[in-house]
Amino acid sequence: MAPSPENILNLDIQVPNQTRYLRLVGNIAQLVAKEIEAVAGDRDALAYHLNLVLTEAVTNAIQYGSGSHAEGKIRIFLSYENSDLCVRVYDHGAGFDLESVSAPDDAALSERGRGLFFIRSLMDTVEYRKTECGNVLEMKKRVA
Amino acid sequence: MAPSPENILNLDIQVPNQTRYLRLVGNIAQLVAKEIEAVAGDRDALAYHLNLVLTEAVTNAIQYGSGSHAEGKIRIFLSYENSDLCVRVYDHGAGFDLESVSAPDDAALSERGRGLFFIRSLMDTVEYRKTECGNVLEMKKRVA
Amino acid sequence: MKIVTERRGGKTVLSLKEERLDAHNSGELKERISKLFEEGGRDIIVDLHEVEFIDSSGLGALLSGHKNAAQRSAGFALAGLQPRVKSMFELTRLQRVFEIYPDLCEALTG
Amino acid sequence: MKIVTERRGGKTVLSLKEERLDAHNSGELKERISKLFEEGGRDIIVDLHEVEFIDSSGLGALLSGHKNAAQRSAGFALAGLQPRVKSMFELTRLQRVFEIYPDLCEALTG
Ligand SMILES: Nc1ncnc2c1ncn2[C@@H]1O[C@H](COP(=O)(O)OP(=O)(O)O)[C@@H](O)[C@H]1O
Ligand SMILES: Nc1ncnc2c1ncn2[C@@H]1O[C@H](COP(=O)(O)OP(=O)(O)O)[C@@H](O)[C@H]1O
Repeated sequence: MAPSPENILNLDIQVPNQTRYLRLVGNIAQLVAKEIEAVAGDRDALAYHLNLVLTEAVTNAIQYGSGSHAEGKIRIFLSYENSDLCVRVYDHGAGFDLESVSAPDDAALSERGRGLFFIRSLMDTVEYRKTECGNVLEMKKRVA
Repeated sequence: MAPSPENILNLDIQVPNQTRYLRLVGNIAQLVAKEIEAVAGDRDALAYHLNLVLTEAVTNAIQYGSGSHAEGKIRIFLSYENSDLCVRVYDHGAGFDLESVSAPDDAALSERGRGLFFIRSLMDTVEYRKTECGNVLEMKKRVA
Repeated sequence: MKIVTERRGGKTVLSLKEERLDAHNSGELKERISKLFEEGGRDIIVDLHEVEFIDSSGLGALLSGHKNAAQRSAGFALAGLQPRVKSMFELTRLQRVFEIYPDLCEALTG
Repeated sequence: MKIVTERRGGKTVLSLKEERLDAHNSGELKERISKLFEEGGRDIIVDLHEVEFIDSSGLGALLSGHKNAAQRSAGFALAGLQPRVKSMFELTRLQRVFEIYPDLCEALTG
């Protein structure tokens, strides 16, 4: 199908870099997922997954990404266009090499390291790069 | 209290100009209200009121404000800073004179004309003006 | 919009199965009510107990039903308003206009 | 975070009264569990039936309890996982690590 303007949603959100706002951000993502027309599969599953992915990415931005440019805020960008979901979470920390982060070792029972695992498992593509607005973790998923 | 960055929330939302997105926009406003720290009074009442105000303003933008610049989208801006809530809804129609809209006549039992009445009753200040980004209905409320 | 229509005790009950009554579905509600009157409906009760949110267009749709009933000297009542929904009737002073019952049971016997 | 702690049938039950278990409250849960073990707790059940959402930090807090119990040869079980919450254990293969019961009743007798 050709892109139609009816299918375009954009959200640009800024919240304080505090974990108490994770719920707000996650729940907004959940509402968006529930409103998406095209979802062929389980709409509630997508809602949970998007909530989780945003929660994990924003948690990382709060924990590792609050450098001097942070001004105490986290910026999140969420868009849906023609069946493509795109989520971006910005941070102002030192950055990291996404490719070098491997899946958690099942045997080790580590208490950490499952955030990016969830993100990679639930989204189609994940990228991390430096931009003029800070580092950005970009996560995409086709939901048609 | 002095403004603290911890209290700053910003949401910039674009949705298709269709009534089916009223629920999404209203529910997002409701989530924001529930997350606001400073609410002294009834947090659930504020959540309903903010949901209603956004619903009414976006309905008007869809019904009266879809001019040639509209591109089929409605833009909503929501911010909370230092106990001040500010909501802006943009439209691209011919505009109107807000001051000339009077309260509904109780005796007439008109089916219309209660949208701006709700907005005025539930917010502290309401303004409508032309800007470079289109007409904007700006509604403010102090929630401390 | 999801509406369940039933005959109960000689009256027609419309139960709204929606959390929101807003400009997206109020037009349809208005049509449904007006069609019932056209088809000879004499006593209509709208059960709102599942409705958590109502806006000005929702109030407008219900007012349309009220006026329609008045013209035909028919009955039109509302039942099961949640507190927040009720407060919107109060703010617009429409609680004095409508026949409002706490719940469907009282609307059927009242 | 809201947690109700009770002794039942010789075990300690922690009922989480939160819809979300995420980085905002998982640190506190971890502390609470670890304190219970320090105070001599032998059999801990975490009742998750009100939890609708869990993230990786929530799983981490529970894993910390599990490892703590293993070190002390104490019991540590989970009960009442909602389907979505359960699927997060499955995705991370942690359902094989934890002792998981459908509900609190089975956890107490199991
Ligand atoms: N925004 C970020 N900035 C810097 N480092 C990050 C960022 N996000 C993730 N990381 C790094 O990747 C690692 C794995 O992240 P994750 O899978 O979310 O698990 P956890 O945060 O529990 O360690 C982190 O420990 C951290 O070193
Ligand atoms: N964004 C807008 N652009 C143009 N006219 C508007 C706009 N918003 C409101 N109006 C005008 O103000 C009137 C009153 O609006 P409102 O109180 O919301 O009631 P209703 O939309 O039911 O008529 C409308 O009938 C319309 O003429």
